[in-house]
Amino acid sequence: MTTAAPDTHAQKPHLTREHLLHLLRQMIRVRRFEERCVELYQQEKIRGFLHVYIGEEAVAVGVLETLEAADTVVATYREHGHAIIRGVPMDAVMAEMYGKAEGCCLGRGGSMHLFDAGTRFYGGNAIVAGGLPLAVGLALADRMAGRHQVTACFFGDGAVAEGEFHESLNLAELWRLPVLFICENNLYAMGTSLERSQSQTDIHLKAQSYNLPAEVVDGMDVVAVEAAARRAGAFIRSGQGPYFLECRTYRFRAHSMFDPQLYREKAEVETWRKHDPIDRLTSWLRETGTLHDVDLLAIESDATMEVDKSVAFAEAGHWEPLEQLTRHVYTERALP
Amino acid sequence: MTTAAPDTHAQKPHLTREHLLHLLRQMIRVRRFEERCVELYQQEKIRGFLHVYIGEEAVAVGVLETLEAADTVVATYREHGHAIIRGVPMDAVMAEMYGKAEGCCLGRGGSMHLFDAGTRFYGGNAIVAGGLPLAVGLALADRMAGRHQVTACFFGDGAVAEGEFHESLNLAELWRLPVLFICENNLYAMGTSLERSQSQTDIHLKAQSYNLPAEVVDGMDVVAVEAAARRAGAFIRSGQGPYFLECRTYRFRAHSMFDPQLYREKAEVETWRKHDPIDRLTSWLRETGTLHDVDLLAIESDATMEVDKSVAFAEAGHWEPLEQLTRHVYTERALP
Amino acid sequence: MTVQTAAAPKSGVVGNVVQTTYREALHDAIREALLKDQRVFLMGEDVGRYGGCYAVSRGLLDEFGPDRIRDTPLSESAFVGAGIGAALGGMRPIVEIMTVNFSLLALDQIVNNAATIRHMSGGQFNVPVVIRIASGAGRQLAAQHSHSLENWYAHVPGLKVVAPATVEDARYMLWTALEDPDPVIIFEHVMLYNVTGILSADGGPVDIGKAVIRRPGRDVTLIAYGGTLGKTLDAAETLEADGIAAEVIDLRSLRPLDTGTILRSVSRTRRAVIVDEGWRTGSLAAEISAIIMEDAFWDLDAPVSRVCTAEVPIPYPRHLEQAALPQPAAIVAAARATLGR
Amino acid sequence: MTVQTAAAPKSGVVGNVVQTTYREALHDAIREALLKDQRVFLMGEDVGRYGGCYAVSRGLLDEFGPDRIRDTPLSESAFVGAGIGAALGGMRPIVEIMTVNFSLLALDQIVNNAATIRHMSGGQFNVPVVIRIASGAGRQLAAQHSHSLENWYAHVPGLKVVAPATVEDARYMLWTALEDPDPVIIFEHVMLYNVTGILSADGGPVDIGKAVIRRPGRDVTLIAYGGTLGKTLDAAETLEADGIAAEVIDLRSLRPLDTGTILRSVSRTRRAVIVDEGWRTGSLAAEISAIIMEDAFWDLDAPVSRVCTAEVPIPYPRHLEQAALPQPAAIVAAARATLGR
Ligand SMILES: Cc1ncc(C[n+]2csc(CCOP(=O)(O)OP(=O)(O)O)c2C)c(N)n1
Ligand SMILES: Cc1ncc(C[n+]2csc(CCOP(=O)(O)OP(=O)(O)O)c2C)c(N)n1
Ligand SMILES: [Mg+2]
Ligand SMILES: [Mg+2]
Repeated sequence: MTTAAPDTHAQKPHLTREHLLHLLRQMIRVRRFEERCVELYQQEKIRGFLHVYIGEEAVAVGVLETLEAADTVVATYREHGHAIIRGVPMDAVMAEMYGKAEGCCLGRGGSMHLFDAGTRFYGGNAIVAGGLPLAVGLALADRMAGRHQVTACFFGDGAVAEGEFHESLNLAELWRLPVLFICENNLYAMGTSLERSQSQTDIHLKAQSYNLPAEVVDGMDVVAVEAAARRAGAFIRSGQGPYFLECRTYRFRAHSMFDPQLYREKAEVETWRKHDPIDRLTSWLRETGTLHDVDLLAIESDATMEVDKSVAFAEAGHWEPLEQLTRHVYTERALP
Repeated sequence: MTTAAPDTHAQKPHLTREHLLHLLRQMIRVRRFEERCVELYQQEKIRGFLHVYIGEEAVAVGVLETLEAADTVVATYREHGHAIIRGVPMDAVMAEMYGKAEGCCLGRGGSMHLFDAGTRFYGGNAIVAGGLPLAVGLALADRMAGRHQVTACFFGDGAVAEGEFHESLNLAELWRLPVLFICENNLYAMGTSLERSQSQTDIHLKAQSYNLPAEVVDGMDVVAVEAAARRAGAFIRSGQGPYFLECRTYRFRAHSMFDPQLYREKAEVETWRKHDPIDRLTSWLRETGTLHDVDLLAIESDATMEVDKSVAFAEAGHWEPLEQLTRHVYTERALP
Repeated sequence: MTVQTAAAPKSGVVGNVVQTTYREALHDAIREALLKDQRVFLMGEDVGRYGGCYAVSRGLLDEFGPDRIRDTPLSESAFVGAGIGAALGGMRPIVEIMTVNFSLLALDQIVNNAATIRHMSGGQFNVPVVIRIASGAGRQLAAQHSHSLENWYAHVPGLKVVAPATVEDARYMLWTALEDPDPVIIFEHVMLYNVTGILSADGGPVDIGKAVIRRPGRDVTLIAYGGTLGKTLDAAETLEADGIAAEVIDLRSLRPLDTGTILRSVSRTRRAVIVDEGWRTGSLAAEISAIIMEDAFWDLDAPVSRVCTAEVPIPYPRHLEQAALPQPAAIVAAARATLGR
Repeated sequence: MTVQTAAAPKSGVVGNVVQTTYREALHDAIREALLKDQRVFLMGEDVGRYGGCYAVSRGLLDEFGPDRIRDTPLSESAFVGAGIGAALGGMRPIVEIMTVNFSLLALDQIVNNAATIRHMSGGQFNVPVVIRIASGAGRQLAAQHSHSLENWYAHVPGLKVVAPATVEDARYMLWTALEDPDPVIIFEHVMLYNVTGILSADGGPVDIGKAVIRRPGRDVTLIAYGGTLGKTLDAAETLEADGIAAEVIDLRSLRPLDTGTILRSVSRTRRAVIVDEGWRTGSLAAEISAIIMEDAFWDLDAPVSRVCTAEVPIPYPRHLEQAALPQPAAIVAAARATLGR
């Protein structure tokens, strides 16, 4: 059941030139940021686990484009893109990758745990599927408080096998909570391909078994993702309950910096690279004469400058003093 | 998808008079046993939680009738009937209810934890849905050892909401393991009705979303249950993987001895009582002239005698000595 | 057994007293919170129509409706996680987990999310959720329904853990817990629900971080909490008959531990026995023994000893169950042993 | 850091030695088990095609095929439960849980089933499953991937828990664990995988129930296990330079604890420091301190002390992470303090 929500204006993406260039710019910002992160990892400036989103940017960009300021985001450990697109300043994200006190979490979280109160960005979660119950609860709070907001919850295809996925989808639909579930189906959970992890590989069909509207989208097409997210958002905001998007995508890089990628063929990766969401939008915009070399040059140089600046910011940042080690475990209360 | 397995002889219940009377006898044995348990609970001979199966006997009797000695059973805390029908001696079950050393688990388990190695009865599990992963593993062991056996796993409608249900169904179908899942859908999980616990109340549809064959059966009709279980068994034994039966049934009594039943109407209970599986089979057999008063009298008096004998056995049993308190935590190994 | 409720540290106690049960005290506390603060709601399995597994919330559904008395499916991970999420979203959820064994299904949410989000976010987000968990043995519920895992929770930075042992604490700890900006776990021992006690009808919120001396004494310090407090007071009475004046400390807060109260008492009595229904190895009692070792070693006249549960999954038959659990006789014997009698 | 492998108690050690890593030692142990016993199989997330999250099982899929090197979906509860079920069904599964934090999702199966079935069934069924869990901090993986919850598992009757700290134990504990009729949890500290050590190439199965003295000494007993053994040996060397002869005990088995070895050593040295990467409150170190309190109190010349992890979810930046963890300098200081220096 691919429930088509009523075709109101709000749901139509605004395919103006300006908007399309904006989408492109957003994807490129994330791409350049993460490419730099990989370099910085090799230089040992960034440590721990680093999971990049390269190849999947259209999903976060398309979905987050449709959110409002009062909406909520819950993401995974592969969430740099989500944070940046949601509006967390790139400087603060990069400083967090370094573990500096200027980071969006004072450096305490690192790559897998980006949080930002200002943009209602509730993490960053390194437990696969661990964010789903949180998203259900955040949406429950909105519902009980009478706020008509969306909680957008991102997770991977691997998360679908977890019990928390099942329990959360059921609860969200049972209580008709305003959650937008976005499955970033990149066909692999680390080295485990979808057909080795799911008896039903069409994830949106699985979602439909909870009775919620679910559809599959080409996750390499940012415009398609945005359109689907608008449909979903309209449905959710109208109070009808949760909505599920399966975005078919692919990660071009290794799962993390430790992954030798023994489990997939180079050729498969190459095939998917042909669907690079950035190239695809770029070509289309060029073909339609919407994008000119100078536009792209400007976008690219802006992105590079922004990334450079974030690196400089992170480099200039300082380490939290050791004396503060045990802070932020409990709320420090002002004496009454 | 209600997959109809090929209609071989093995799948047809043998509707001989003898067989039908046998089914009736089995249901009556369980009923009388549990009615006595309720009395014994009131006399404080049985303690802890006591969950009776009164009203649901057709499910266990119909399914277990189709199993072979080498098959495996995994059940819940509402499992007296399953144990008795599977062949655990009623004496040993009653002694276990008393907590006596002559019980099938030396009295250590009690009502919720009946186990029996001789009949491959792997419990008795007081964690809702906790038996499902075990059943998957037992079936995996059979598969890996090349044994073509069935693991029958019973659980309630409440268990369907648990993550362990989801993970287990997926794993069983993904690996095509020989598990027979039997959902005893009695419409309530304690005081929570199905529509307040599931966004999709047709449980077999939910099961189908894992791609395994699933069907719904009238769980108050022992013959229908047996027929369905035979179809399921044939499918599983042919190596095609798991099978799911949703048996629609009803518990006539409270959830446990502590339950004031605030959550359902007396009228609802009365309506369901009209479908009592024992009365139903009895009437049908009478109508077709298969059952005469003397037969029923014999069955009833045999059952009463067996129950009486089990009570006498339990009463005569002894308490395990206190010195043995910490036994059976680890395997005691003979010195080499 | 009637647990005497000595004065718990709290503000604004005046006026008349009533006799009540631990169950009613919890009920009244939840009801008061629901009345006081619109952000408060109760969520868990069978809290509504069934009236609560231990009948604590009976009647509340009628008064507050299904939105605020929220029956959940059997999905411990999701509804506890949803409680954490709702707390992040500005609500003040009271989440009930029927029995501590089932909380194992929700531990990922509690340990990996509730306890860490404040820290991981560099202090941006806090999680004001209250989780009520029934625990303990004594009802012959056997190996899968009788655990005491308070010590596991008390191990985790980011959580606070309390164990009301008296009707007073059952009545007044909840509100303090709800006012706490961080996650608070409340352990209710299943044998306490029917216990009666005296309650000041107009008590105010209590301090949940402090231990309290339920019975003063000078010869030996007996340290207990939750379900073992009553047995420990019984033991103290037996000891008194023998001329041994035992001081009884009710820990009340299991994380943070009120080490000051413990150490001051032990430094006076020079002897201690810790009574804990957890299995002995790795018990909370071990932590308290280690703390006394570290900070009051030179004051001790005898080794600190522990009375804990035998290392066996709780057996069903009453005689074995009772033999597995800490009992007054064992407490008395341990206390005597510290005095060489 | 190269951990010296002093003689572990085992049978049949003869012949030549090889240099190897902890990772290779584990790999070889698994491979040997798969070759020896057809009932053995390895199951877990990414153990096959990916080669294991920490590359322990790389190559095994090619050799043994997908039936015996079994990649699972992300379903910790189901695949751990399936391991328990398969063990009940006669197999000898080795289940791998990538990181101890994820084991929270499987705790219901481990605690409510694996640890209890033998008891609940009155001894009819036993559960010969082996569960390997990576644990510990040091790789800057932050608050959700750095726990040390060995003490939780060590609390549970029905489980056995071991922590190989040397390549020798990594190589030879597995087979003993597989021969054990009861569930055995093996903790592998993530910082050990790359550690190299010397191994007797033809060692036999080791006794997994015994602690071992990795370094003899007479002045103070340092007690460690798993990831803290190396740091403790480093501390002992520093102490030696100052003329303090520290005895270092490697617990090896966390449940049951080899209290005999601990008590004999402490009775000789009269001082003890316990080093444990768990958070201090409710740590395994607390249990050991309590045991020494109970059984060697009169032999002590100073209070037993603990060097544990600070009470904070592990922070990401290296300097804070390292500050949170037990370090040789803190061990040295604690040991000195017991000697009043
Ligand atoms: C509960 C849990 N189990 C295992 C892991 C280890 N792990 C981290 S990411 C990952 C793969 C997740 O795949 P998917 O959900 O598809 O997301 P993707 O990485 O493809 O974006 C695994 C197994 C984890 N973090 N949490
Ligand atoms: C994990 C878990 N959560 C809660 C409980 C408490 N409990 C015991 S039985 C039950 C209801 C189960 O309902 P269902 O699965 O439909 O089985 P039924 O009792 O109807 O046969 C509940 C909530 C439990 N035993 N285990
Ligand atoms: Mg994926
Ligand atoms: Mg039911």
